[in-house]
Amino acid sequence: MEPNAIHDLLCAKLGEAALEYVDSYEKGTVIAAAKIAEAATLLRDEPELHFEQLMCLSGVDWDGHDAEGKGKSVAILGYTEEGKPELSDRVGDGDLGVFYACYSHRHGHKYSLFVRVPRDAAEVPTVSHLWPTAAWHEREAYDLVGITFTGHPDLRRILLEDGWEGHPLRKDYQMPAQWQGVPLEGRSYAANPFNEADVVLPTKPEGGQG
Amino acid sequence: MAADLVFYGFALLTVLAGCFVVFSRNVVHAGFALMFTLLGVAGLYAMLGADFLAVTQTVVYIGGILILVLFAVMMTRVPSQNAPRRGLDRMVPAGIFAVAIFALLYKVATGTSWPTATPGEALPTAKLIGVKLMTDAIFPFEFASLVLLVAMIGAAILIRERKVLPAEAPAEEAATEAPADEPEVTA
Amino acid sequence: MKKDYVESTTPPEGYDPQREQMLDFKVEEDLDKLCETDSKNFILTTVDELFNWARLSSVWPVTFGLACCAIEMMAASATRYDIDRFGAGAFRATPRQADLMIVSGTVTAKMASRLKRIYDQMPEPKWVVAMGSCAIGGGPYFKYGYHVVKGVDFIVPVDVYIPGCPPRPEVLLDGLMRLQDKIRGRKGKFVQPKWVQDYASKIPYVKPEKGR
Amino acid sequence: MAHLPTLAAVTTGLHANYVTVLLFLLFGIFFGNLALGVAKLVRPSKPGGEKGVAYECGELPVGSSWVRFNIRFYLIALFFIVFDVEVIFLYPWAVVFRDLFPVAGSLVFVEMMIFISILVLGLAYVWAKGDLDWVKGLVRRDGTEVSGE
Amino acid sequence: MESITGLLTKIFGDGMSPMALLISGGLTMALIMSLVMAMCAIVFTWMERKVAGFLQSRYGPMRVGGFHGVLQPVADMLKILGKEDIIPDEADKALFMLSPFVIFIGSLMAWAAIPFAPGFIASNLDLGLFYIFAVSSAAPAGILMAGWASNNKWALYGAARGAAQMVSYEIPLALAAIPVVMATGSLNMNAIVDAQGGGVLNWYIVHDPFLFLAFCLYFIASIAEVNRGPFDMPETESELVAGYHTEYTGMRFAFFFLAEYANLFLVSCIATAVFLGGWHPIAGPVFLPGLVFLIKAVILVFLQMLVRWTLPRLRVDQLMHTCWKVMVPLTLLCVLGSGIWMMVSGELL
Amino acid sequence: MTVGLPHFLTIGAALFALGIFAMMTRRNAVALLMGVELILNGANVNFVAFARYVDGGVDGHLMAAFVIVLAAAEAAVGLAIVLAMFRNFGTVHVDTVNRLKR
Amino acid sequence: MSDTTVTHGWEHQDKPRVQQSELLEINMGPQHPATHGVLRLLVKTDGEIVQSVTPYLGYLHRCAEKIAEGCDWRQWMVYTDRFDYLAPMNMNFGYAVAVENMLEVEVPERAQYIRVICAELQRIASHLIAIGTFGLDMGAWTPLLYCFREREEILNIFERLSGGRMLYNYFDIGGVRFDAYDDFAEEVLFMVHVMEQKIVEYNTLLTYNKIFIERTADVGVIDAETCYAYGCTGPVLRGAGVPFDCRRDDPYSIYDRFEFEIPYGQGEQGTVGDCWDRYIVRMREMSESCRIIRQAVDGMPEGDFMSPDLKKLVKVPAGSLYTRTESSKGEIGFHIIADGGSKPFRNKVRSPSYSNLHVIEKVGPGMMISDLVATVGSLDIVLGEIDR
Amino acid sequence: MTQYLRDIKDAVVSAFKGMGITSKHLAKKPVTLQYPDERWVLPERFKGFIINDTHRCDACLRCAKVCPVDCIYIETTGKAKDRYMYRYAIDYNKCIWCGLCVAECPTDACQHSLDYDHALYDRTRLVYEFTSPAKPIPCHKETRLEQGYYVPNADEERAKLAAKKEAELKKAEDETAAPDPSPDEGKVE
Ligand code: SF4
Ligand code: SF4
Ligand code: SF4
Repeated sequence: MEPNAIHDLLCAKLGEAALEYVDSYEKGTVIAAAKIAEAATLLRDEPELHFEQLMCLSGVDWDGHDAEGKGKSVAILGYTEEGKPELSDRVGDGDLGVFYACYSHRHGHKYSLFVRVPRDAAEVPTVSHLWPTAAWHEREAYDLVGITFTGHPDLRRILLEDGWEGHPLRKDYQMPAQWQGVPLEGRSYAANPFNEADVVLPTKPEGGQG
Repeated sequence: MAADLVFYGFALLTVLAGCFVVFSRNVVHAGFALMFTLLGVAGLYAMLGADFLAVTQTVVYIGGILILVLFAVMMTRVPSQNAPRRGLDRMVPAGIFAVAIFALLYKVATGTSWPTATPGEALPTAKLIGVKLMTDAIFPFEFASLVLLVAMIGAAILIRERKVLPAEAPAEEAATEAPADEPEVTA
Repeated sequence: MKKDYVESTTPPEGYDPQREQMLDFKVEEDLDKLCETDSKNFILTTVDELFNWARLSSVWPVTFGLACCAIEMMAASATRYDIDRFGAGAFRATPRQADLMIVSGTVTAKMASRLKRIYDQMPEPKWVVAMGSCAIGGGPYFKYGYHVVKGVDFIVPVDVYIPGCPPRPEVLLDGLMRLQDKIRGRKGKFVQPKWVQDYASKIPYVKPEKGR
Repeated sequence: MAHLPTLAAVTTGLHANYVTVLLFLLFGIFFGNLALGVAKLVRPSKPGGEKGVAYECGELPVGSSWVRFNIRFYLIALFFIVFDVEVIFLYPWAVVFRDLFPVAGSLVFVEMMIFISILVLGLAYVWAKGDLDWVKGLVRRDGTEVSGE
Repeated sequence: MESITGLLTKIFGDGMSPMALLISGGLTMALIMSLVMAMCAIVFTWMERKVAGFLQSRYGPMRVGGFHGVLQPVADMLKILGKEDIIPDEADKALFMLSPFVIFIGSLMAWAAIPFAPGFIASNLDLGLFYIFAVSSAAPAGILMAGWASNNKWALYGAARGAAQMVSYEIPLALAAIPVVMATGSLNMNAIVDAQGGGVLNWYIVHDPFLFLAFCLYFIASIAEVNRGPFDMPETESELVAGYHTEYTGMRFAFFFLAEYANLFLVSCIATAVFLGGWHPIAGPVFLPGLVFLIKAVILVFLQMLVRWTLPRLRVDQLMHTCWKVMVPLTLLCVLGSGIWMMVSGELL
Repeated sequence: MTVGLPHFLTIGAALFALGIFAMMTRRNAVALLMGVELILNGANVNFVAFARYVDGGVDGHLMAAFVIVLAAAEAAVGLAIVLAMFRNFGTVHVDTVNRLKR
Repeated sequence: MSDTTVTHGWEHQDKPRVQQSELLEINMGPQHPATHGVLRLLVKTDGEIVQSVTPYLGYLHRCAEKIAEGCDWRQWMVYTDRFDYLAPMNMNFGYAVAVENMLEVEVPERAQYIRVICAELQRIASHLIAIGTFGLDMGAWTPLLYCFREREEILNIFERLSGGRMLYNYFDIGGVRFDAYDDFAEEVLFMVHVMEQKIVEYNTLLTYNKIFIERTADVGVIDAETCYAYGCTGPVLRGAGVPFDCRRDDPYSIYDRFEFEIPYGQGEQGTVGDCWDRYIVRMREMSESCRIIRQAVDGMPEGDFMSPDLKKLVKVPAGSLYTRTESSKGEIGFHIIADGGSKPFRNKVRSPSYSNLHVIEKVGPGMMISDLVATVGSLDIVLGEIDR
Repeated sequence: MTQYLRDIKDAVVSAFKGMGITSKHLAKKPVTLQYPDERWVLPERFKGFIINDTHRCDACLRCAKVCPVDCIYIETTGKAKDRYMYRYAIDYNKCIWCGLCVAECPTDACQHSLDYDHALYDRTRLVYEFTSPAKPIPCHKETRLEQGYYVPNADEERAKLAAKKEAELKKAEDETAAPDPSPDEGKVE
C-alpha cells in the first residue's frame, strides 16, 4: 500500500489522533502519544496493512528543537582531556520522541510512526504486547532516553545497571565520575611534559633537505 | 605380627567410619563415611581370603550403592540450615539397646569356643563361586535375578514422575509446611 | 598468480626494514627498572629460576574475552598464530586454574566489578595483560564513554600493555614474551626473524586451474 | 611364557597380592600428601578480596548450590546398580564357563542366558516405559512430546 | 612384580625375609606406578597438545625446552606446584580436600594389576580384571565428592553428570570384557595375555566377530569412562565452565589432571592386555615385551585423541541413550554371540 | 593374641550395633537406610569369617554375595521409596511423614 | 516455585509440573564460554531442564550512540566498525548506505562493486566464525580452528585492501577509502575458490556428522511467527523457513544486479527453524556469497572509488531515515536523525543480534542446558552490536 | 528398528569421515607463522603505529581535528612566521589506528608505519613525543623554506616566495610584511 493511503487509513480509523503526515525521507504519521497502541494495533492487524514486524523503535531527545522540529542540536557534554567530566548547569528543554518503523513481510511495505511527548511527562503506552520485540527496544529507550512506557511488563534498565543516574542519551546528560566505586574518570597522560618556556627557537637556518 | 596390624587398621577404619556414619549430623558426610566403612569391610574380606567378595563389595557398595545414596541425599535435601540436635530421649534408650546388643554379641563371639579349623592357604575363590553358582546355588542365583528385576521395576515405578498439575497436587501444601522441622540435613 | 611463499632472513627487496622499527618505547629500560634483582644465595636463586622458568613457560590464560580484541585473542590462539607454541594455549574457563588474565576489550562500568571478582578468584601468582586501546586507556571511548572504564589499571594491576585497536595477534604474542621477560627478570634471547613474504598463500590449497 | 616363581609361593598365597594392593593404597596416600606438602613449601598464599567466593562466571552466586537435584540422576544410578550386580554374577560364570562346558554342556550357558534375559526383560520394560529417556515432557511446538533423543 | 623382586634379591642377596621382600617390592612397584602415572600426565598432555595442534594445522607447544616443546608438561607441572591453593569459603572443606585423593588413589590402585610385561605386574591378582573395574569405580564417588564439596553450581552439575555417566558406562565396559573372560577362563591379567600369545591371529580382537564388536564397544565405553572425547560431559568447557573441578586450584587440580591422563592410559592398557594381545607382538617371538605393550597402548591413546579432536560432544541425554539403548544391548549381544560361537566352533571341547 | 575368628565377629557385632543405633536414632530416611547397610555388612562379615575359620568353603561367600544383591535391591527400592515419600510429603523425616499421614 | 520474572513468551506454554527438585539459579555469564562475549544469562534450571532464561545485557555498553552526537558523520564510521566486530564491513556498509541515502549522492560504480565484494567476503568471514563457534559450543574444537584459518585468508585480503586486519574503517561516505589493489580480483577469486573447497570439507567434518545433527536437529525451534514477533532477521528468520533477505527484497547498493539464491530452512534434519537449519542457512549463504563475489569481480568496472562531488566535511540535510541492510547477522538498521549540522543528531542502531537474542527468552524454557548453549550459539550473537 | 540401526551406522560412518579429514591434516605442514622467529612482510597500506615525520609537518592541525578519538596533541608557540610547533604527541593509549589522520594530512607528515609490535610495561610511555622543545618545528611556510624544512612543491614555492619578496621590496620601502594568515597558536583538540 502506498504511504499516503496508509496515512489516510490511519486518519480514518484514529481520527484526531493521527496528527500529521510526515513526508521527508521517511514516510509516516505523527500519532498522539496516548493513541500509539491503537495505531500500532491497527497497523499490525488490519489485513491490508499487516505490519507483522517492528523493525526499529528509537527514543529521541529533541532537546534544542521546538514542537515543529525546528532548531539546532546542542553540544553534548563529555570528558575533558584530563578525563574529568565536563559540567554544565544547562537543563534540557524540548520534547522527547519515539519512532517506530514497521515492515510487512506479506505486503512488502514499510511505514513509520512518530510520537512526541513532553519532556517532563514522557509517558507513552507500550506496544510490546503487539510486537514482543518492542519490549527490549522500549527498555532501551527508557534506559537511555528516559521515556516511560506505560503498561510495559518489565520496564527496567537494560544496558545500564539499575540505579544508574540520568539517561545518557539526553543532550544535557553529564558524564558520571564513578559508578559504585568504579572510576569512570580518565587519567591524563597527555599533559605536556615540556614547558613552553623551554622552547629553544633556532637562531639560524638549520640544515636539511628541501 | 604384620597381619594383625593390618587387621587392626581395617577394624579401626571400619568402626570409626561407622561411628561417623551414625553420629554425623551431615547426611552427606555420613554417606561418604559409609564409603570408608565399606572399604574397611572390603579389606576385612580380603584378609579373610574372600577376594571375590572384597572386590564385589567395592564394586557394589562404593561404585553403586554409595552413588545411589548420595544422589538420594542430593535429591531430598531440604533447605533448612539449623538442624536440631537429636534428642537425648531417643539417644539414650537407643544407645543402651545398641550397647546391650553389642555386649551380647561380643560375649557370644569371644565366649563360644568355635569349632575352628586352622584356616589353610587362602585360594582364589572366583572359580569356586562360579562352580557353586552354576550347580548347587542355581536357584538362588536365578532367584536373585528375579529379585533384581522386581526391584528395578518397582523402584522405577515408585519414582516415575507422574503428571500432576500444580493445582491438584496435594503434595504441594505438605511440601511447603513440612520442611520446617527437618532435623538431619546437610549443613 | 599464487607464488609459493618465500622465507628469508632478510626482508625482501624494496622493503624498508627501517619502517618496521620506528618508535622507541624504551621497553628495556622499564624492564630493568622492574626487575631489580636482589642477591640471594645460589640454591634459592636456582630454585627461583626453575620456578620462574616453569611459570613463564606455562602461562595459562583465563578465557576472558570482552570485545573486539577478544576475537584477535582467539585468532592468536588459532591456527595462524598459535599461542600454544609458547605453552600459553591452555585457555581455562575457570579463573581458578589460570595464571593470566588477558583483558581483551572494553571494560565497562558494569563489567568492572565482575572483572575484579574474577581477578580475585585467580590464584597467585597471577598476571594481567591489558590488550587494546580500550583496556589500556579507554581508547575510542574516552571522550563520551560514560559507561567505559578508562583503563583497566584502575581496577586491577596490569603487567603488560598491548597497544592497538585491535592489536594484531603478533602483538599479543609480543606482549606474552614481554610478560615472560618480566617473570624471568631479564630479557629473553633474540633471534633474527625470518621474513615471510606473500602471506596469503602459506596454506597448501589445491590451486585453481588456469583462468579461474 | 614361563613365569618366574610367583610371589604367592614366597609368602602367604593369595594374600600376597592383596598386600601389594594395600601397599599401593598406602603409597598413594603418602604420595598425595607428599606432593601437597611440597606444594605447600613453594606456593604463595594471599587470601583476601573475593578470592573465596564461588566462581559463577563473575557474578556473585545466588543462593547455595546445595539444592535438591533432578530425579533423573537417581534413575540412572538405579539401573546401574541392578546391572552392576548382574555383571558381578556374570564374571564367575564367565570364569567357569570354559571348565564347566565339557561337564555340563550348554546347560551352563542356558542357565546364564535365563539370568541375563530376566534382566534384559527389566531393561526392555524401562526402555518401553521411557524411563531411560532423560527428559520427559520436552514439549515441542506442535504439542507432541519429544523423548530425549 | 617378579622382575622387581628378582632385582631386589639380586641386590640384597637371598637373606631377605619373604615379607620384607614383598613389602619392599610392593612399595617399589607403587613408586614405579606413581611415576608411570606422572609420566602419563606428562607425556600425554604433551602428545595431546601436539596431536591437537597438528590436527588443526598448527604446531602446538614449540618453544619450551627446545625441540617441539618437550618440556612443556614439565613446566606445567612445576607451575601448578607453585600455584596458590584456594579453598572456597563456602565449600565443604573436608570433602573438598579429600576428593582429589579419592580419585588419584582410585586411579593409582588400578595400575597394580596391569601386566606391562611378563613378570612385570605389581599384583598378579587372580581377579585382576574385575579388580581394576572395582577400584576405578571409586572415581564417580570422588567426582561427586568434588562437585558437592565445591558448593559451586557448575561443579555440582558437572559432578552429577559425571557420576551418572561414569556409572552408566561401567556396565558396557565390564560387559564387553566378559567374552574375553569366557574365552580365557580366568580373570587374571597374565593369564588373559598369555592366552593370546603366538601371533596376531590369536589376539582376542580377531578371535571372533563378536569379540571384535566387543573391542569396539569397549573402546567407545572407555572413552566415556574417562570423560573424554565426545563424552566429556562433566567438563564441557562450553557449558559447565570446567565441570566438577571448577573450584580446584594448584596441586589439588593437578590430581584430577593426573588422574584424567592416567586413566586415559589405563583404559588403553586394559584394552591392549585384554583384546590386543598385551605384550605379544604381531608375529614372531616375544621381543621387548614392555615396549610392544606400550606401543599398542599409545596407539590406542592416539586414537582416543583423534576422536576427541574430531567429534562434537553428545548431550547428556544422548549419552545415556547411547549407553543404555545401544551399548548395553550390544555388549549383551556380544556375550551371547561369542558364547554361542565358542560352543559351536568347538574350541571348548 | 593373634587375630582370629572372634576379632572378626566383634567387628561384625560392632557394625551391627552401630546399624541398630542408627536405625533407632536417625530420623532421616536416607540415614536410616545407611544404618541398614551397616547391619547387613555386620552380618556379612560374620558370614565370611565363619566361612574362613569354620567352614573352609565358599558357601559363606555365596551367602554374603546374595546378601549384597539383596542390599543392592534394598537400597534401590528403599531409596526409591524415600524419594516417593519426599515427593508426597516434601520431607524425608520419618516422624514428620508419620504425622502427615494422619 | 515456578518463576515469574519472564517477561514474554512462555506463559502459554505448559506450566512445569510439581517440582520435586529445586530450581537452581545459575548465572551463565558474563564470563562464560557459551555466551560468546559478555552476556549474562540468568538461567533457572530444574536438573538439566531450563525453566527460564533472562538475558542481562549491557556488559559491553560502549556508548556509541552518544558518541555519534559528539563526532562528525565521517568519524562515526570507525565506531560502526566496532559494533559487529566480526563483520565490520557490513556495519560500514549499512552506515554508509544510510548516510548516502540521506545525502542522495551517487556512489561510483567501482566503489559499489568493491563494496559488494567486501561485504560478501566479510559475510563469509563472519559466518565462518559463526559456524566455528557453534561447533565449539557443540564441543568440536577443530572446525573452529579450520574456520579461523580460512578467515585469516580473507583478513589478508582486507588488510591489503584497507590496511586494517580486523577493523577496517574502509568504507567511506560516498565510496571507499582506497582503490582495489592490483591483483585484488585474482586474490578474491582464489579465496572464493578455496572457500568452495572448504565448505565441502566442513560439511563432511561437521554438518553431516551424526552427533552434530543429533545435537542440533529439533533443538531450539524458532518458527516464522516468533521471528516476526521478535523481530528476528537474517539467518534466524531464514532458518525458520522464510526466504527473506534485504539484499533481494529491499535492495540497496547494487545487489539487484546479481543472481543469487536465498537459502532457507527446510527442516531437512528435523523441524523447520531448528538449530541445524540456522546453521545450514549460514553454510549455504557462504556458497551464495561466493557466487555473488564471482559475479561482482567479473563486472567490476574501472573508475572512481570515491564520489568526487562530496565535500570533506559532510553535512546531512535535516530529516530522519531508517535504512536497513543485510549484515551477516541479519538486518542492521541505522535510524538517523539529522538536523543539517555536521554532526548526527541521533543515530540509533537497530542491531540484528539485539532482536535475535531476545527470542531466547521465549524458546529457552523447556530446553536442556546443552540445548540452550546450542541455541544461543545458533543465534550467532555479537555483544558488540547488542550492547553498542 | 531399521531407524535404530541406521542411526548407529550413520554415527559410525560420519565419525570416520570426520576423522579422515582431521587425520589428513596430520601429514600437512601447519600454516602457523612462528611469530618471533618469522614475521610477515606487511602490505603497503598496513596501518601500524601512526608516526609523524616532523620534518614534513607544518602543524596545520588537520590531523588533530579529524581524529575521532582526539589523541593527537599539537602545541605551538608564537604567531605567524614565528609560530613554532614544540610538541607533536600521539597518545597510543587512545589511538585506534583508523587512518583518518593519514588521509587528512596534506604533507604526508602523518603516516602509518609498519611498526606494530610493541608491548609495554608502562602505559605512560604510550604518549609518544615526536618533537622536543630543543628543536621546535617552524610552521610558517616561509620560515620552513628558510630553514630548509619540507614544503610541498618546494621549488615552486621558493620561486614564488622570491618573487613575492622582490615585489614587496620593489613596491614600498616604508612598511613591512602583511599579517600572516596562518592559524593562531595554542594546542587544539
Ligand atoms: S581496543 Fe579497539 S578492538 Fe579492542 S576492544 Fe577496544 S575498540 Fe575493540
Ligand atoms: S595534518 Fe599533517 S601537516 Fe598537518 S599537523 Fe597533522 S601531521 Fe602535521
Ligand atoms: S589513526 Fe585515527 S585515532 Fe589514531 S591518531 Fe590517526 S586519526 Fe587519531
